Amino acid sequence: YWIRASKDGYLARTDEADIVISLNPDSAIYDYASVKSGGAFIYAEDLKMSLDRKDVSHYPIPTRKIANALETDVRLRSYGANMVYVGGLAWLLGIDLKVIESSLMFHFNGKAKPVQSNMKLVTEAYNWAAANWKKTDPYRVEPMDKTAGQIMIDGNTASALGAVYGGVSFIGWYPITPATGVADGLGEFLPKLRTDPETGKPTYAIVQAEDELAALGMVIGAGWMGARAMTSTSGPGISLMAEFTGYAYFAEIPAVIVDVTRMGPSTGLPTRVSQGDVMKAYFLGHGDVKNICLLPGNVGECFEHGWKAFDIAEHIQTPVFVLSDLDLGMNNHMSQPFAYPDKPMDRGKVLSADDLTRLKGFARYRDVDGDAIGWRTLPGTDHPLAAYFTRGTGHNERAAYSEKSADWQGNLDRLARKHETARTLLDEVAGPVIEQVDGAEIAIISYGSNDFGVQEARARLAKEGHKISYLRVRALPLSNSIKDFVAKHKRVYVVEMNQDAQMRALLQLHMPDQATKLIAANVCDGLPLTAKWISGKILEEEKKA
Amino acid sequence: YWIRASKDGYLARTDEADIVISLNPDSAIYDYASVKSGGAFIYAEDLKMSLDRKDVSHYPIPTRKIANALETDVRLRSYGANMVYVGGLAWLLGIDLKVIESSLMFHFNGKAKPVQSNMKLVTEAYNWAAANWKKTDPYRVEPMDKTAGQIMIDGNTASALGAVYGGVSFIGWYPITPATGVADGLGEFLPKLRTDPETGKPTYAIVQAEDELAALGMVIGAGWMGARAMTSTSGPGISLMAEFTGYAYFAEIPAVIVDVTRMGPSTGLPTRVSQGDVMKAYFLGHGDVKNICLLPGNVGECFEHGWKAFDIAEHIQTPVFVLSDLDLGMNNHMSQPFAYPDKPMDRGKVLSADDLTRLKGFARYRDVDGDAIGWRTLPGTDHPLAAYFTRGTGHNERAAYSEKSADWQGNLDRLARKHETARTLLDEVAGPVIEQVDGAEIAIISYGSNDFGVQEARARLAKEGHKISYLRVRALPLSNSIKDFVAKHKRVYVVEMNQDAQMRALLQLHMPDQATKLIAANVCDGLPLTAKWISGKILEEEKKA
Amino acid sequence: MPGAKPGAPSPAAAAPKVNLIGLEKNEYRGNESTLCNGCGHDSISARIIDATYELGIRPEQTIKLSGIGCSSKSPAYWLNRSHGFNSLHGRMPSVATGALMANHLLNAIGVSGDGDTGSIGIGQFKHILRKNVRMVYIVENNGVYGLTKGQFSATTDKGQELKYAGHNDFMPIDLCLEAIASGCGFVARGFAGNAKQVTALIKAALNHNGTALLDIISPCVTFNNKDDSTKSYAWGREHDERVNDINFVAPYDEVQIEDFPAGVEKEVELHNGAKIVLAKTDHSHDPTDMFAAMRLLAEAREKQQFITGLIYVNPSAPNLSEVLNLGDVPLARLPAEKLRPSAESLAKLMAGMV
Amino acid sequence: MPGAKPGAPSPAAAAPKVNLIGLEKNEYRGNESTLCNGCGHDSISARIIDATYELGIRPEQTIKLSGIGCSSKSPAYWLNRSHGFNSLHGRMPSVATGALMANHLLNAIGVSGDGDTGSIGIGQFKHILRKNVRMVYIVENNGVYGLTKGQFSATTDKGQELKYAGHNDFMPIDLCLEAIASGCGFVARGFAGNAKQVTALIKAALNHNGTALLDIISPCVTFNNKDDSTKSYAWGREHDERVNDINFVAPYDEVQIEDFPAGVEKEVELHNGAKIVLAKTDHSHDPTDMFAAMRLLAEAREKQQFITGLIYVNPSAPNLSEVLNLGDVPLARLPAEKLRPSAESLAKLMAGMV
Ligand SMILES: Cc1ncc(C[n+]2csc(CCOP(=O)(O)OP(=O)(O)O)c2C)c(N)n1
Ligand SMILES: Cc1ncc(C[n+]2csc(CCOP(=O)(O)OP(=O)(O)O)c2C)c(N)n1
Ligand code: SF4
Ligand code: SF4
Ligand SMILES: [Mg+2]
Ligand SMILES: [Mg+2]
Repeated sequence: YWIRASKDGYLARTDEADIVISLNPDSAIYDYASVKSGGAFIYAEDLKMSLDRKDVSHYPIPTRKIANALETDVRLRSYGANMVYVGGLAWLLGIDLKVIESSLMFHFNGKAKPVQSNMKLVTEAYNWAAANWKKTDPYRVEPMDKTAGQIMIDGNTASALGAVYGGVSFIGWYPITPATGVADGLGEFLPKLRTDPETGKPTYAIVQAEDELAALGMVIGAGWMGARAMTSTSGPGISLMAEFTGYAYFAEIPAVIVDVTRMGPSTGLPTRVSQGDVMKAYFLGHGDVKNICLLPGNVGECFEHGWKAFDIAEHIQTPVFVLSDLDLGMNNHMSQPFAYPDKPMDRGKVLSADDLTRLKGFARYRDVDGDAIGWRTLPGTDHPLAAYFTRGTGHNERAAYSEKSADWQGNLDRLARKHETARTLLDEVAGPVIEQVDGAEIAIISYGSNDFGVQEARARLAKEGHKISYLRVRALPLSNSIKDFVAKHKRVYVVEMNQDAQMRALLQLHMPDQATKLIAANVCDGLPLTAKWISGKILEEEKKA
Repeated sequence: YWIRASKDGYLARTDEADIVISLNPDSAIYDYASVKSGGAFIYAEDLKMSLDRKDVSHYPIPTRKIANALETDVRLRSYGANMVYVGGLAWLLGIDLKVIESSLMFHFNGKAKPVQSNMKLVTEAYNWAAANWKKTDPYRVEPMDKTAGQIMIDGNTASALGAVYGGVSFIGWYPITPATGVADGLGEFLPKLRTDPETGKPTYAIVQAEDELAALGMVIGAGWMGARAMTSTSGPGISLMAEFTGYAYFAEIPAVIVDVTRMGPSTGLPTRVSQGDVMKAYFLGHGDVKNICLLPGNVGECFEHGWKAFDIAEHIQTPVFVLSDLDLGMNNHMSQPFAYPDKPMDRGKVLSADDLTRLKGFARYRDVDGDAIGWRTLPGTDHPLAAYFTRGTGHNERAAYSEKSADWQGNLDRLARKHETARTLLDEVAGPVIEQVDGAEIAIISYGSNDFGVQEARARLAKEGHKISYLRVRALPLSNSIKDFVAKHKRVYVVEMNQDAQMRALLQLHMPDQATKLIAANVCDGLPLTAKWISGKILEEEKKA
Repeated sequence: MPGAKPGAPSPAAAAPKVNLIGLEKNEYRGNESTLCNGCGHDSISARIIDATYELGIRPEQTIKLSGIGCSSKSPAYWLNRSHGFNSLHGRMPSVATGALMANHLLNAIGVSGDGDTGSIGIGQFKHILRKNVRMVYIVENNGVYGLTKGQFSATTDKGQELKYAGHNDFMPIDLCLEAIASGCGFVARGFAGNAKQVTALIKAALNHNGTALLDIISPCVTFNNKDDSTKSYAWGREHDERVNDINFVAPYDEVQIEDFPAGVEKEVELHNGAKIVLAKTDHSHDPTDMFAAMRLLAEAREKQQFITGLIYVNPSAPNLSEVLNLGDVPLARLPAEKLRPSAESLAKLMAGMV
Repeated sequence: MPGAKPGAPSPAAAAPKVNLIGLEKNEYRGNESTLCNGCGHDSISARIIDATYELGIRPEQTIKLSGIGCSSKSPAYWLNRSHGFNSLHGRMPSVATGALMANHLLNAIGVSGDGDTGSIGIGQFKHILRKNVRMVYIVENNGVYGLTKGQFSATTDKGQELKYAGHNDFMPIDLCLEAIASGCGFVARGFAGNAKQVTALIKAALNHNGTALLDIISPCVTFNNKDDSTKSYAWGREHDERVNDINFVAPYDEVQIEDFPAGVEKEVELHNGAKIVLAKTDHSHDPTDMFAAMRLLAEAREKQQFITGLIYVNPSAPNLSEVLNLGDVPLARLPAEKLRPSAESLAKLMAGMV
């Protein structure tokens, strides 16, 4: 477990650690090696291994002794050990014990008893360290206002909260690491925030499905009925949702699918991060299917995309993927408090019984408004002309089965125009974040949680005098403004965490005339990108240029 | 149902018909309209509709009367009607009744009774036509030697036969139009050709699975065990096979998947053709997966790829898709008799018990030969060191679970190199078919059954003085020779039957530096491409150029 | 009556020109069927029209769902005024679950086939029964894959020969037995050719407060009508052994009652006060006895016998929307202010996370 | 003995240093388990080692398969000399089917979980049983999703509370009942804590000529070990109501017999001449009576009771490789000349198509 503390506010993973606390003897050797030169290594005094690094400060502590002495409940002793390290670290870095007490207060939301018993351990260890350690490392922490008013939260919880404020009312899901936290978050917040005060009844339904096929099937059924419905999953679930995704795309049914990406192919590494689904989700489903994808880059956007996804899905009448990732989703990140939705809900084009009386009927798939989006009716609408027959087979404008070439081609052409409507809409609600640097010949395009590493890498490179513009993609289909951005630069590095440079491929297809400008800067080793790797990669490529 | 007869041997669909026989009153109006000017329309004399075209020869015939008079069995009367038209057509085109009798003989494989009763009808109708019709159209047929020695067969049967001669021994499948014919063909030929003469036992097993997930799961289990295993399916099945495909790619297990492409997205049009799966099959599976695909262009290649697919799958240790299509698969086509496999079976890298003794063990995923393909052992190999643990999770060279970044990245890098090994192998066994025309500025790249239309279109255009080279892709990953071909031309039209110009996209990713040369010439209306459309499309684009 | 197109007159055509809610029978019809003449599925479509018309079901408050197959095409042939959802092969149950949680006040009629439910769909079938979603689930069971032209399904008789598929070596699964094992509270079997019984079963099913399974033997005249098939008309007529005669009594609809056969013994009350009256035959079967029901089915399967009627009923189990404690306003109809919590609530949450 | 790592000594450790085929017990072990201390799955792994060692199973002629889950990880902890296939979540049955048709002479032990088999995998589970593929199918049933940290599975008790998942409102599915409904010919239930019984059941299962289902209650000490859970050790010990004591008698292996308990009543002969001897308890259950078995299970489920032992057995049904009439050489081992027909045969075919 890594914590990044930087007075400049960088949040990316680093390749080496300043201070390492060795909790698990099995991995102690690796932990020891990961301490950067000049760093500190804290460990249990009975740890058996050679500790011969001269460039590291060593801080042994009798963890077990202290813990077992104070912690009577055996099952809790391992937790006790953690508290011992907290105490030691507090002394080492000069953290006021009051600060620790208050954060324990928050952790055990106010329960006095556990706070006390834990503080006993912390204090004991603090005193022991004070008595026995000699500080030889340079590190200390100071309270700073930089993070004042900021919140700590993981992306899965943020995604769940976003959905709650997006008015989600049906969740069909199936457990899978690292996405389970999204459903857990919904299960935690919906009862609190979405129980109807008047009736005391829930304004939502959560159903754990038997698998991912069923989960998305339920979501599509609910979306068809007019509820805001979502599911959350990861790689293997995405594969299993391929058939239903194509159905929802073709029958034009809103659905939200949060994919907390883990390392694939196949079962891959459920506890490691990657961005290996970005092209796969975009093209998911046999035949000519292209799906909208949102690409949150931080927990704030996990929340924001959490509610926006429903507006987009209902407006465009299609499935919307939100591609979070394991690092963003499962780890805690610091963020400005989330902003309340700045727009009322967009429920899309839905005809009421009165509309139908006025219009004397409707054609489900007719482009009456020129945006290629048809009007739909919800089942249960009390009008003899409300009904239509939803199907995954070829259909005409009135949703009747048709094998006529003109009907088929016409329908696909409209869907293509609808994709353009989506492109425009996404420019407004999730357009690229562009930092154009004057006189910059080179640029970075990236997306998702790579932002942490890219930000820091650009700062490093800027220090070394490299001018580098930056565009962060936040949605698929890709914005046309990206073409202009690329046009302004000679070489554009597409930074991503996958093996096949999937975003680079999508960008090349988006601008064939600039395809050769787009240089892949991708790695796929299961770990979040570090500033060191990104800047190194770019400098290496620049030498070739 | 369309039949193309051309003395130049063209086989593509045409937009208009020379002679139309109206069988189904419901569609009579369309049938009538589809007769080309100067053509002929044959119909039942009691057909109720206005037949006022002056540019068409009309041939009414008392179908029902003749049929019912002779055909006593009510259930067979509708068949009887068909025979009446055969008789009439025979007179009209001057076909010798003996020819018809012999083909009936073939159809009812030699059963005298049905042949007689059918010939009664044919003759009766022939005579009636002779007595009542006056020939006003130009058409006649003559026996020619052009097709001498050629066979008539549909692509699904050809694919099945290919698999039989490829030594397929396990089939796990699930019914779906238009792929069912492949399994039917296997069910017909395997008992005849693959029953062990010594034991009288089958050398194969066919299992109808409960769905496509299970079908591919069975195939992978059998392939892992060392049997040549295959399945056949179409669009929806491809979506359902996504997860297992990724597994087989990552665990490196041979499998053959015949996708007889129909019109998607979703359930789409099960009875219409498309090439909408080509990019989808190549990228099938979440994460960084890329699959080998074969693209037969005629029934001869359906047979050829039918057996080669197994050599490739076992050599590369990966799933191999054979992308046939509805037109190729379900309709009868003329072809040279199939050539017997010119190579012995390639069973790939398999270690025996003796090998293991000699080598003192092995590492399943180690690249010992520099081609990135590891050696495998088959379950049941009698050696204490034979076993390894197959998994879809991250693994090291010895197939043990590993979360180490180096193991993961190293494995994916090897898989990428293996993909290059496949590219080279495919160049040998299914390389592109190139017709380089001297001085040609423009070229066509196409694949699959489009070949019929492209051939004819090129002939037309050549007549009009257009020099056009032609490259037919026969496999993915794409051959590097395609880059050279494109380099030799100014504009290259990628002709295909789908909405998103999927092959064009794959080609652009294959050669970013030439991406803008590749012009999409795609249509997606469910019908096979006609020479008229292709040449029209190219001329239209050329005007813009 | 086999082969009758849904439009054609039916035994209940004697009913008044308009029904309880003032609709004519025409308003319950659908498009003209495109199935083969004589297909059992068309008879069932006609019975669905009869039952919904006679019960005075409101078409606009009813949804129809299906999977993929000839059977699954049939919802286009009835209730044109109801929204329809022709889903994916074997996946109707999940779509129905989501749809009916989003609006739990609607009636739902799902139609599937033996392949759609017994082969690819057995998982979703078992799990929707376990969740007990309130709907009528009709399996139009012909023991064959009709739409794909005659392969074996999971309900094909052991030993059966089919023109293309050859010889079937596997025991058929019994969808009614499967339903009971999964805790389904309304399990019945019918024969498409028996109009009176099928109509009565559909009516009763429409009033069940959970998933009601109707396994209706529905001969495929094109690919599976050999007389030795238990799914053929011939077999059906000869071997139709009714375990009970069922009459449905809607509380608000006395006029529609046909008078009871002699010797009424069992009356089952449904959640809404409606009653099913069962007149036992000599088979004397108690449909509230789960073990009796299982035994009846298991024995029948061994003997390749053909049992019709209401086989098991348990009206008491709560359905999924009750388990989820859903309110009077369907989720799909909640106004924005019920869906999006206040800005204050968010501010408070954020403060707690600082 | 709960928590025992597979390596640890077991009740049968008294057996001779080498077994019938001259292998030591070590040669049946696997990697060190990475599961939680006390996980029931580890006890079952130890029992698999005991049973295969005592029977003298040849590891190289055995394959081990699994889906995804903590349970499905366990094949790495035994029989390191057997090929293993850790497949996809819920899909082990299809892989096993293909593998065992490609080589029907091998022994196969499949391990799955209640989520892997009862939720996502119920369809493949039902269909492999129907096809009757010769293998031992062990469900390590803890009534929870262990690997994903404690969600409800389809076998979770109704009304059970779990730390994260909350309250379960659904009836558990009974995998033994499901197996019987699907025609499985060997259906048994065990409790991971009962070493003697589990070992005996595995031995018997290994000799069954079709799919043998072992539903073994295997407590998850981390996410589902509340004493009120029927899948907990506490419950298991108190409520373990054995329907019969089972002893397996390998025909070639008399030495291994433990002497029979008094009052032997039923002897079931397996295809290979091996016998299972059943000593009835007061429950007096006849495992060859399908209806008795179904009733026993249905009643037990109602009462949330806990029945262990051999519940149903029918050794006679042919397995899939027999139905497919496979020969003595496995398909995977046929030489090229058996696989590719002659050039003449093709020429003849082509001539016929001209
Ligand atoms: C995923 C998928 N696989 C296969 C098919 C092809 N298919 C369509 S209907 C059908 C079976 C229909 O049989 P059944 O459910 O019994 O319906 P019936 O036609 O007999 O009424 C199949 C296999 C499909 N549409 N989708
Ligand atoms: C397609 C897919 N969906 C979800 C998951 C995540 N997952 C892994 S194991 C598991 C459930 C395991 O439960 P069970 O089968 O009971 O095994 P246990 O861990 O309890 O032994 C799930 C949902 C997955 N690996 N693949
Ligand atoms: S094929 Fe069979 S099931 Fe399909 S419509 Fe015809 S009769 Fe009915
Ligand atoms: S979580 Fe439960 S099932 Fe998984 S290893 Fe731990 S105790 Fe066993
Ligand atoms: Mg059927
Ligand atoms: Mg479990």
